[in-house]
Amino acid sequence: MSEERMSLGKVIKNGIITENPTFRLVLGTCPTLAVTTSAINGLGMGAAATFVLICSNLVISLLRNFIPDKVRIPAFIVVICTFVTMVQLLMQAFVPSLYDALGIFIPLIVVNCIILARAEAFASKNGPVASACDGLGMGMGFTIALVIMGAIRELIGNGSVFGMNVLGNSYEPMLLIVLASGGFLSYGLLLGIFNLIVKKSEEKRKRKEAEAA
Amino acid sequence: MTEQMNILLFFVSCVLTNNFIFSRFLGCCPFLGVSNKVETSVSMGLAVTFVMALASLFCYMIYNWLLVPLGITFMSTIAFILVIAALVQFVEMFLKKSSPTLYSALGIYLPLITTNCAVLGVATLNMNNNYDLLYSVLNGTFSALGFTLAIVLMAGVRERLESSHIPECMKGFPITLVSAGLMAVAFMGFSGLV
Amino acid sequence: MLKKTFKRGIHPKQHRGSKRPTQDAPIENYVSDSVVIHMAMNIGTPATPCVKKGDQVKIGQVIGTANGFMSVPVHASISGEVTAVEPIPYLGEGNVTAVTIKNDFYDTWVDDLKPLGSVENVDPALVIPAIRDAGITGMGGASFPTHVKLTFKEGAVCDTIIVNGAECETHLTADHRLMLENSVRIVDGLRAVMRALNVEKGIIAIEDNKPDAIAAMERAAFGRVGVRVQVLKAKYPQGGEKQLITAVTGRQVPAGKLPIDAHVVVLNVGTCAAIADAIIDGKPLVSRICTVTGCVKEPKNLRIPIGTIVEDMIGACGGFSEEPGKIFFGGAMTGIAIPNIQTPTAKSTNGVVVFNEKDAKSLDESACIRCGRCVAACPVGLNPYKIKVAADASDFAAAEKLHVMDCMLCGSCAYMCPARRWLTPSFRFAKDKITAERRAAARKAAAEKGGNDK
Amino acid sequence: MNLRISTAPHIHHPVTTKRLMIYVLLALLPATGVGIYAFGLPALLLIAISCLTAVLCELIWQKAAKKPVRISDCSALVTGLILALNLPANAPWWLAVIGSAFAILLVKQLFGGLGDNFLNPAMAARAVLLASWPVHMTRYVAPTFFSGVDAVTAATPLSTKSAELMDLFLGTIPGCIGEVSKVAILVGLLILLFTRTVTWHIPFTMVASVFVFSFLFGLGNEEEPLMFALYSILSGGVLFGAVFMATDYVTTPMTPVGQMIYAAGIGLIVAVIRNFGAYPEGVTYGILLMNIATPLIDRFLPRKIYGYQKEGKKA
Repeated sequence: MSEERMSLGKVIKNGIITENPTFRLVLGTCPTLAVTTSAINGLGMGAAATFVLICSNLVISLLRNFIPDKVRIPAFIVVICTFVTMVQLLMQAFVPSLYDALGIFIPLIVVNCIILARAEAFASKNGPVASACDGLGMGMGFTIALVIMGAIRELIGNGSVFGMNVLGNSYEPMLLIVLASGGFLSYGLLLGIFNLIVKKSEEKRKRKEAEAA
Repeated sequence: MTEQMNILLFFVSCVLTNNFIFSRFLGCCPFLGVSNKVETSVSMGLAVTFVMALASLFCYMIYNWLLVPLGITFMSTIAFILVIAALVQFVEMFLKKSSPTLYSALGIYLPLITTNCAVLGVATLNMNNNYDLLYSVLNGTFSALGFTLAIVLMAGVRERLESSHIPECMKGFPITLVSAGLMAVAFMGFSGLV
Repeated sequence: MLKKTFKRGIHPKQHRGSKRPTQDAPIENYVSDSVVIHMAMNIGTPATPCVKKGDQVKIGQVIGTANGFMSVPVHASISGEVTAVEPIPYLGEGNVTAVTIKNDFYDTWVDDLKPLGSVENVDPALVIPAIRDAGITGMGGASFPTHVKLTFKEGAVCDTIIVNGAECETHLTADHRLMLENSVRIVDGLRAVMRALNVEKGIIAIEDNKPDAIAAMERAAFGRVGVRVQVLKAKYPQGGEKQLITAVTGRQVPAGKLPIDAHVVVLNVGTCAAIADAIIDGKPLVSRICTVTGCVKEPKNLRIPIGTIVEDMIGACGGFSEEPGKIFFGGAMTGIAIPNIQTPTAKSTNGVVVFNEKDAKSLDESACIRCGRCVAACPVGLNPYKIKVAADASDFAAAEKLHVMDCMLCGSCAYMCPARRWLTPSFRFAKDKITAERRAAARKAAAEKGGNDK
Repeated sequence: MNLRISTAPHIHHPVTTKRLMIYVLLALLPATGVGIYAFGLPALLLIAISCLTAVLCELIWQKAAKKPVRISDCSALVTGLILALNLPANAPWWLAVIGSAFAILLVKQLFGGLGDNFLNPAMAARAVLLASWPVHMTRYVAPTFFSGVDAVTAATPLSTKSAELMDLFLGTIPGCIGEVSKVAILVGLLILLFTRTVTWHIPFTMVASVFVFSFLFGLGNEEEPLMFALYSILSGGVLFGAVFMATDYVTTPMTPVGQMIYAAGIGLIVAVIRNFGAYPEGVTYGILLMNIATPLIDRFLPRKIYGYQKEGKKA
């Protein structure tokens, strides 16, 4: 995967669609399940993770030639941890309500496998610009997935999206969806639907190719 | 009587009512990843229990006896993750030397535990809830037992699902997540026990 | 008397009805125009034919010689001319050589029959060779050479001989009628074996659904040394060797071992009668009793020369009463379906059952609903539903771990299954596969060992 | 002549999956009848809607997934009916629709259809409804037909207690549609036992277990622990659950011993939830939780296999 051949746009697109961390790679499941009770929470979590991803990818890429291979993982963790602590302090100061809502899952961004996985798989092998773009793409993919899930769960479980009442007052929300079990259920179903769409589109493409040939 | 009773209630709370997986979403990655066979899930559960008990202990000590006096509690996340990483390394080395059988059973899971958010999660929870030393360790142990219960039950269910005629697009993670969701519904029955 | 039985098992509903047409029908002798006698009558090596086309043979004449220890000779069952010696396809076992004899209806026996006298006076050392020379194999269906069964390895102890009169299979009444009409001969055969093996206990086991047979056998056993009748509760598969041993003695045959490891030998009632014939009259095994039932006009118990073809037997019973859909040898639980009515009978054919189209309809498998009926039925104590899952996935190693090799293919689980899963066929397939793999592995090991020796 | 070749056995027990389901429906009939009698038209409508949705969902799924359509095996009908009988009579119609659809689509068909679901569909759906719309699911009405009887009951404390038990037994108390009359449920149990659809193991062990644990928990807290235990097994959904829901083949252990462990577990959980938990009733959760444990029970319960026992003893 050389820098020159892979255009930056493609790197970003890769993170959002082809290798969507939530729906394709199924990484970082804990925050996905825990914070998507509303669209705004999903957005907040996604933004925080994106920030950490971009920064840690950038720094790790810059440092990639200085870090000895043996202590690579602990070094990555320290870098990630630094940015997580920064995010934590920033959010505590500027968006305390969101900070409270996300709670323990902000510090837990450290052990979110997406970030370490990108550091290991991409940033440690590519240049700073590409790495930052990868972080942006992955972060956006993660954020979009969280917002979609958050919106769906909020809609069904609360009748609203981004806090705005959508379904009217006569709608009796399905509380379960915003509870713990609803997280698992909606994630599983969304994954299944995503797989189904991918499979169908691949079948279509193959059929088209077959027709063309 | 009351102290024992409190500990019993605390146990019920950690294992059943506030199960790490089914109500707190901590440790989902290994829960989803290492739950296809009952044997491996038991090993994973034991390894996590071991590490979480020790991590609770050490993180408590680091936080209360080092970070708090120095006034650098904002460093807690970094401190905890380093403690956990070191701990896992030590446990691995120690097991390798002292008990090869246990090591061969748990060995491959130990490195995974570093990034298990349940471990960092329990340390952070202990800190946030201001548990004392005893309750920190108990919280670590009992929560890990709850995790073990969840992962072993899940493994049993998944072994059964292997022979089921699940639609193609639902195989793997999706059906596991749906199963976990339904199991979480069942675990809601325990709410309000404590 | 205390009625004994084994654990689990089933009560096929047909237990009550299927035997009714023939259970009161006395044995009739029937001789057909010709017979086809194939050489693979016993488990083990087939016999080698020793007659050729055009030869004149008499009843009891050896037409196939035994091939080693695991083999018994085959005798002509009628007198007449040999019209063919050729391979025929037989019940999915590939081709086997068969001798066709055209009946001259003189019913002449060979001249050199050697009766050994009364079973109580015969020299015990002569009994087992006589059994071998008479070509006797297990008549209950397994066709295991009887002399092999009675020859133990060094150090084996036998303290009980059980005569299997359970006849737990559906439809069949051949053993039942034999016990009624030939009870003394059965006891004679048992006594001969008891004396040959120096065993003091002989038990005739009969299910309680045949009270007349129990009475007849008790009369016949009266005053005979060491012989008694044991009544069993009717249940399937009580006639299975291992189940019978457990029911009668309470012992279990260790897995993968033979009944002798539980110090028991089990003989079918028909086998006992054949042994008595061989000792007292010197006659080899040339005929047997066979129940012909199902969709035939007059269901009967026929005494037939071995090798009689099915078509003739159906004719003797007045022909089909309905368009046949399936015909099988043996009872409905374990019977082997035959491809056409030209199929000849063998020494082990204890019944020919004709099913109409409706009963023969093959059943669609539906999903397992995990009702547990198979588990409750399995006399071995297996988990049939689990084995089925493994077998369906072609995971034979897993099936082996679930003890599929201990399955005896009695069909109880498949009988009970409300989803009509093909349990027994899958298990049969898995067992065959595993046996083949084991053989291949053994051959490979032997070859390597041979290579190393050189 | 065309002879079929097939392997043994050539005969089968007349009971098929479909017939078993019909036996269950038959056994549910008395409870359904009493429910409709007691609660009137709303109950009838709810039952009809629930059954119809269940069957329709099964049909639609099987058509959409291009699977053989097997609605004639009646299993969806059983699920729909059991779910309806577990609803309060005045529950809104859409509750039955969502519940039935959830049970059939998500709990049953998503896992592969009949036999592949690891949770009892009706129970899982009920738990989901209870978590989502707790108000609708716990607002019980008193049976309209029997309301006159209540007024006549005598007043002395002891007779009130016994009258309460009698009310519970006959079904003159508020509750879900199907679980009010214990007499009807016991008739259903007799039908199930008589047709050998179920064995005694699960229903009896479960009721006994609830009785024993309620008695034990009642020892310290209740004046009359025995009365309390008796009250426990007659109130709520214990009997209905023990007879119709805990006995669902698909989600219960295969061996009698396993079934008894399973049923005893349900009893314990029911008693714990009722006495210490937030929910007044624990039957649904007890059954679901033991459903989850079923694969482990089946897996770890040793089987005595013929020919191995003696060796084991020696070793």
